[in-house]
Amino acid sequence: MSERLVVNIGPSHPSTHGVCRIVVELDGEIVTHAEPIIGHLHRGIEKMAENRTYLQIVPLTDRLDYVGSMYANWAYCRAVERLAGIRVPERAEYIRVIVCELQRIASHMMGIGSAAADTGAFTVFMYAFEQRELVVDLFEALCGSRLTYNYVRPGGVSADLPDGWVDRCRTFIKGHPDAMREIDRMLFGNVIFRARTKGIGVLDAADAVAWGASGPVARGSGVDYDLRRDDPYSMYPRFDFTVPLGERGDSYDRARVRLWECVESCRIVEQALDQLAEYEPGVIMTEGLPRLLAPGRGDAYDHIESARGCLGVYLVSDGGVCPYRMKVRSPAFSNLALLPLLATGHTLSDLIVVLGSLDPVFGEVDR
Amino acid sequence: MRTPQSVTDDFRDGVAGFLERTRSLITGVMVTVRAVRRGPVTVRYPAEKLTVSDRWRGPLRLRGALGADTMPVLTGLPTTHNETIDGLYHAERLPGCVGNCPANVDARGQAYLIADDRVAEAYELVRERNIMPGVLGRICHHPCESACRRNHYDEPIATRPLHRFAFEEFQRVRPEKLTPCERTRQQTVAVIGSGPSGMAAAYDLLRLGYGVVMYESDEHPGGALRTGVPAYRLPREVLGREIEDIVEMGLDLKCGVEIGKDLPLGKVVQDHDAVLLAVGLQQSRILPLPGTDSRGVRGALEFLRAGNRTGDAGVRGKRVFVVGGGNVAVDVARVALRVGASEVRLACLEGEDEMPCHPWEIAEALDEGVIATCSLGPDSVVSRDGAVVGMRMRACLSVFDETGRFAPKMGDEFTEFPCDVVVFAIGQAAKLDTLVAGTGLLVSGRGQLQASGTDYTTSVPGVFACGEVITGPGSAIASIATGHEAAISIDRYLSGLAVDDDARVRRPVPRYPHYPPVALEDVEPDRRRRPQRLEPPDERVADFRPVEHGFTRDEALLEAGRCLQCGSEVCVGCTFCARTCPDLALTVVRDDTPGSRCVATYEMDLTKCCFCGLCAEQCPTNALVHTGQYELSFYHREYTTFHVGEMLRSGEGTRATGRDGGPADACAERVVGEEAR
Amino acid sequence: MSLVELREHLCATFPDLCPLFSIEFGDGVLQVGPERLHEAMEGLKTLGFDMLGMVTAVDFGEEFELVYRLRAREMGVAIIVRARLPRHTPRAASVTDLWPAADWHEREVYDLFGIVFEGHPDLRRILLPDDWVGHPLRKDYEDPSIIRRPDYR
Amino acid sequence: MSLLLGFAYGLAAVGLIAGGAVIGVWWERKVAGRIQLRLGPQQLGPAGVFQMLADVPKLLFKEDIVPYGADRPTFRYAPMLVFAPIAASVAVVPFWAGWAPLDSVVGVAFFLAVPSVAVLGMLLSAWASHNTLSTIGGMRAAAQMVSYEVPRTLAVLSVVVLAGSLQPTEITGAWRWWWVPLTAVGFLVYLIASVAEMNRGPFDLPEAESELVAGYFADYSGFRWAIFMMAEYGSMIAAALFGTALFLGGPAWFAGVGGLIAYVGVACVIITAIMWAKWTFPRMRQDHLMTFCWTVLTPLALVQLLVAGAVAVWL
Repeated sequence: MSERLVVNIGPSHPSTHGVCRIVVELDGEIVTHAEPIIGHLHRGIEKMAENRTYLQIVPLTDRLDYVGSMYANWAYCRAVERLAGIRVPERAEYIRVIVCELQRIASHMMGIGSAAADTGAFTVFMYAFEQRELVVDLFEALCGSRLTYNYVRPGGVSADLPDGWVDRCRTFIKGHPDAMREIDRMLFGNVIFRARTKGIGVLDAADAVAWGASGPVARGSGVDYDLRRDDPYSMYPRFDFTVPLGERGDSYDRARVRLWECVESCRIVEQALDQLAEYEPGVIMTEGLPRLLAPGRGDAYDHIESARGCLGVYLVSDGGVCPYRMKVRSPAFSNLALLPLLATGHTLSDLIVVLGSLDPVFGEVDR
Repeated sequence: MRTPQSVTDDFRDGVAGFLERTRSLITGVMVTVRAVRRGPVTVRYPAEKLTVSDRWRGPLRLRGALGADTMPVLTGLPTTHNETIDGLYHAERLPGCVGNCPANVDARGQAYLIADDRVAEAYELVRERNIMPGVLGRICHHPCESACRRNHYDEPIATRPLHRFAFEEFQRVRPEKLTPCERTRQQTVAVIGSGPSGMAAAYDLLRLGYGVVMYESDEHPGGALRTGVPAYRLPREVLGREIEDIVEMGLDLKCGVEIGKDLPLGKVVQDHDAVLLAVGLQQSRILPLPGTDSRGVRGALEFLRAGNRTGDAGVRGKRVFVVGGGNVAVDVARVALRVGASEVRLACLEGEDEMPCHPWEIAEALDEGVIATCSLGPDSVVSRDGAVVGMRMRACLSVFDETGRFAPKMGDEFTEFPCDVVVFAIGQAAKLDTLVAGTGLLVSGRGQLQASGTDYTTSVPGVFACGEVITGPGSAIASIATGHEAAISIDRYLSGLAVDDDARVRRPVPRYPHYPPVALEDVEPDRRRRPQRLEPPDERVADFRPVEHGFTRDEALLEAGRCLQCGSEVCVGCTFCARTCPDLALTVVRDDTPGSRCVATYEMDLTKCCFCGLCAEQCPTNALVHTGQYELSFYHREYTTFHVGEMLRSGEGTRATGRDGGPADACAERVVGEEAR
Repeated sequence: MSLVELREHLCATFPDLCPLFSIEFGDGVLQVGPERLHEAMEGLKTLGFDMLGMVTAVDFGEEFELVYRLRAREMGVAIIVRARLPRHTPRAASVTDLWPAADWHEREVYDLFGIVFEGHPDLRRILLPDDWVGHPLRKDYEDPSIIRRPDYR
Repeated sequence: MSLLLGFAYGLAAVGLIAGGAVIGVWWERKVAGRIQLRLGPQQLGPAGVFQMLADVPKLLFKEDIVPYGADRPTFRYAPMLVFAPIAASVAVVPFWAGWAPLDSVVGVAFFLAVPSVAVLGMLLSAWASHNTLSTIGGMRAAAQMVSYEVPRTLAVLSVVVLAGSLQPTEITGAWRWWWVPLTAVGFLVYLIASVAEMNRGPFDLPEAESELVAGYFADYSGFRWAIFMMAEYGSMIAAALFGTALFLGGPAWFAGVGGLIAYVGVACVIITAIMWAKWTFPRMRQDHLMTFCWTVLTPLALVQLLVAGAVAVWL
């Protein structure tokens, strides 16, 4: 029996994807126990929301998953719309789908890129970030912000697509799959990367379901579950897309599912842009919404498939202009809970790879 | 590129696998080599700079602030006014009140000037478009208020009572006599009819330098304002004062001359360079129902004329039944109460919530004791011995069909209301036959003058027409608007220009959102609209005293100060940005002292700002805008709080280094500037 | 499967849970007492609700309301389970034995509301430091650093 | 006299390594930048060449932080122990045909043995930092450097066998062009093992930035940190120069200055290739690294040695 070494990874560490602290117990280089200590980024967003009007919460939701702000915007707005009984114009729904699929690309680029950087392939990180930049440029043209968009609003979206945006978007989704192929060959085909990720942090399908994993983490384990298809919301029933799945549930599958989801997102965006052309520009907001929403008493839960999985928002209203309680069901929180299960028995280097393949965003984990 | 069924992918076994593994390394090098050959995608910083989108949410700035910048006022000759409005509309700077007013009265400028205690200037500004602010300040149906941006926040600005206040203040400070307009043109124009549209055209033509002669068949000028509008809404001295002002400006008013009877129209056309027919609608329409020939069946206009002129319409102690649900019907009902009717009942086709009259009118009428019965259509007048004894009504199921056209669907239920007088207030028609006799003017089979609804020309060159004779029954301000347009037509005609060509700018007709009602119970009282004080209903029905009291001076100044100055791009310190800010990063305080109104404090704490842009999005004046600045650097933390002066910086360039704005206090700056002068 | 079918299915399998089931805002809702919570959750798991989406709570003054959201992937339906706990004894049975996913979620509810889950293997604070005093999402939580939005509209 | 000369040589070696590191860092940033679709340094001077001139004073003036709980003397002087052997190893590089600063008869053994002392410095600095991550990094460094000594030595031995001498000047003198195809595998093994020796990607496990932050020198700052960087670049320069001389004949191509320029030029190409590999491949894992060393590189080096030995005997 050798002496155990307790290593404290984080809260400020290059590979914790934010501020997470992982207390790792090592036997040599083998992890015998890993415990994520979260909450370093806990800003009390749920408490703050109780003190803000429904519109003022939208910028707060930007700060939940700051890699995929559009998702939190949308999930929150869906909950508000369900609570207040607001019908959203179809054009706005299409725009939401488009921006959220672009956001999926942007977010997965971060996920793949940081998974690559975790294994030392920093160049792939930059290639992925180039693609993310292109998406972020599109978002900047759309809503004037590159990270915290504050774009999806209860009742619609805050601004219509600017002139020429559709063409720019088409150019991007045309070139994106090629860039993905390049990353696929350079990273996922690389012998070192495969050796680093294959068979590391295997999550079987039963565990994935029992632990409430969702998104690419669950799909990497072969759990064929995607809210876009299985609990269809918004305009998703009108699109044709496949849900890529992994077989083994190791870090490689989890990371590569993201890559193919980006390609699928391109397909969805393309279809959405085609269908959007039939709608009259400018109708992006429900007419006649009061400045201060005050839904009646009640509660509502709604969720969407974010880049990280099932992102739900639960709202309770007491009839006032501020929600009585807001709860964010964050996929990253549930997924991160798997880390001790997945990392135990692997080396310290693998722990980082497993964490990278779970792709947590701590703004969302800690809220 | 097809998505595979499964993303799991392995090297092969054995030698093939070894080759694949080796190849994967070479592939990696190939990719990087290709990347190097592709070249960098980043910018070479000093030479190439980032371009930000025009929706960029950078640090904010104010385009202008109350006290530091002057507020735009929409003034000018009648011929250029449309261009001003159109320019503002295309720049998306047209305030809702101005855009929704048919005559584009500058309600925004009025509110600014009144709040600044420059009431006489405000009156003169309003008079340019709304030629009789005192009159319209009492009777206008104020479309400005329904498009008022303030509806979005709490309640609209009381623009109409402010007109009235401006008039009353002007009467206190006015000169004895107004200076007549300078006559610069030789031509003269005859205006037939002294109603609002004729007056508006005459006023504009006088300002343009023409000689104007106005013929009025009645002894007193004013047209429908005098005969139709009851005195409890419009005291006659106000109307007289306003018309006198226009006469003082040079109008040659000839009352008691009925064109067609006393003077043939052909003679008038000969004597003047142009003639404008602004004769209005003089006849009430009466439905061809059984029993309408009985004694006691009256038309609304005749009834109102009698009631307004003599204070007695012959219904003292009688039960009056008013058919119709429009404003005229409500006027008839309320006049009937005042001239002594024992019971007044009003019946209309529409349901209670869709009555065509203005809601405030019917509310006041109901307060006074008028009985409104809705969803009933007239069936027949019940008469005995040639005199009315009742009105038989039929239930009305729906008024409009699916496409929104007027097509009442009647039910089978009948109700009979006993009454002594039935007044039909269902519409008016023009009386043109004596007027047009002996001229080339064409009148359609239905008795309507053939005229253009956009150019106000008739079938005879040099003869124009405006007002309700063209548009049909409408509001006073809409008639005034046609008067302005007709004046432009006449001016173009007399200047030898084509009446209608591309150079003529039309007034844009923007559409405004329907503002949902705002929950007012938690709104601070000082933010709300000043209430109108009314005479108690049971006292005011006894005579024709004015119902509304109007604003006191303090009330008016405060009410005008509520105006958001939409589209002016000058911050008025309305505080709605501070209220919208989720991070409480904004502090806005306004100094409301008349004469030195200013945004006393506008502080933006950038350490709190999350750049969500909600403040700029809802800024009613568009004064608060994002800059394209994306580099922020300060030498001191305290500099991250921007004061008014800093907020008024240019916003050019990419940096906001240190302090590059003006003095912190806009008020102070102005005071210093004045002292220096 | 629609919610009506779910109700039939539920009533057929567990007749005693049937009167507790209702449909609100397009969600199936099961309102149970705290003492029967674990039993009901176990029943729902055997019905096919294999995913525990979230566990949270709402402070309603005198009572806390625990809210669970379960999803049955095969059936394609979701259900919200609510249980009201008295404020003076906020205790409920843990469901970590049924869904390991409840582990962190219950820790979070314990952390922010102070609701004790009996049977939880490792009930500690999760988001807040271990030495934090109070449970911030309770409505009576006071902290001088909280800046209240002025009550303007 | 020889003491003075030795002192001058020492200064020159430090100058060479320091200057090489400054240029190397700039060049690496340019190479990495271009690979990653970036420009790299661009603000100071043409193509940012003066960037490093600005960085050196910055590093000199940075606060020299000694972490709480560190073993102060060891922490302070361990960087010297890393740098000195690597600087010393440059002494036996045959810059000129028939001339090396220290033309020792056991020059090859000197070159292979002396830099290995650096591993002690790494272990000491790791231990002295009082930091678990550093300690793990130090242990990794020790395991890795000790293991990769073996294939590296074996690979060099093939050339030694061919030349029949341990003196680098003699080896370059005996060099024939057909050695290049004959010892190609050996050269590859030498390069890979050297990259592992100098802890560069894809073998940068001891300093694995994403796992161990910076490994054994995670707690160093300012100029002590710069010494580690100089050691890394120095070892890269020395390995490239020495490898070029032994395997490719280096200074033996041309006489005079032309020979030196060609020699240094080829060494620069090899340095660039090493940099390129770092920015192209992911990092390996510790156990994979060891497996690679013992099951791939060592047998390959042995085979190479056998072939070279057979040829030498046949000759």
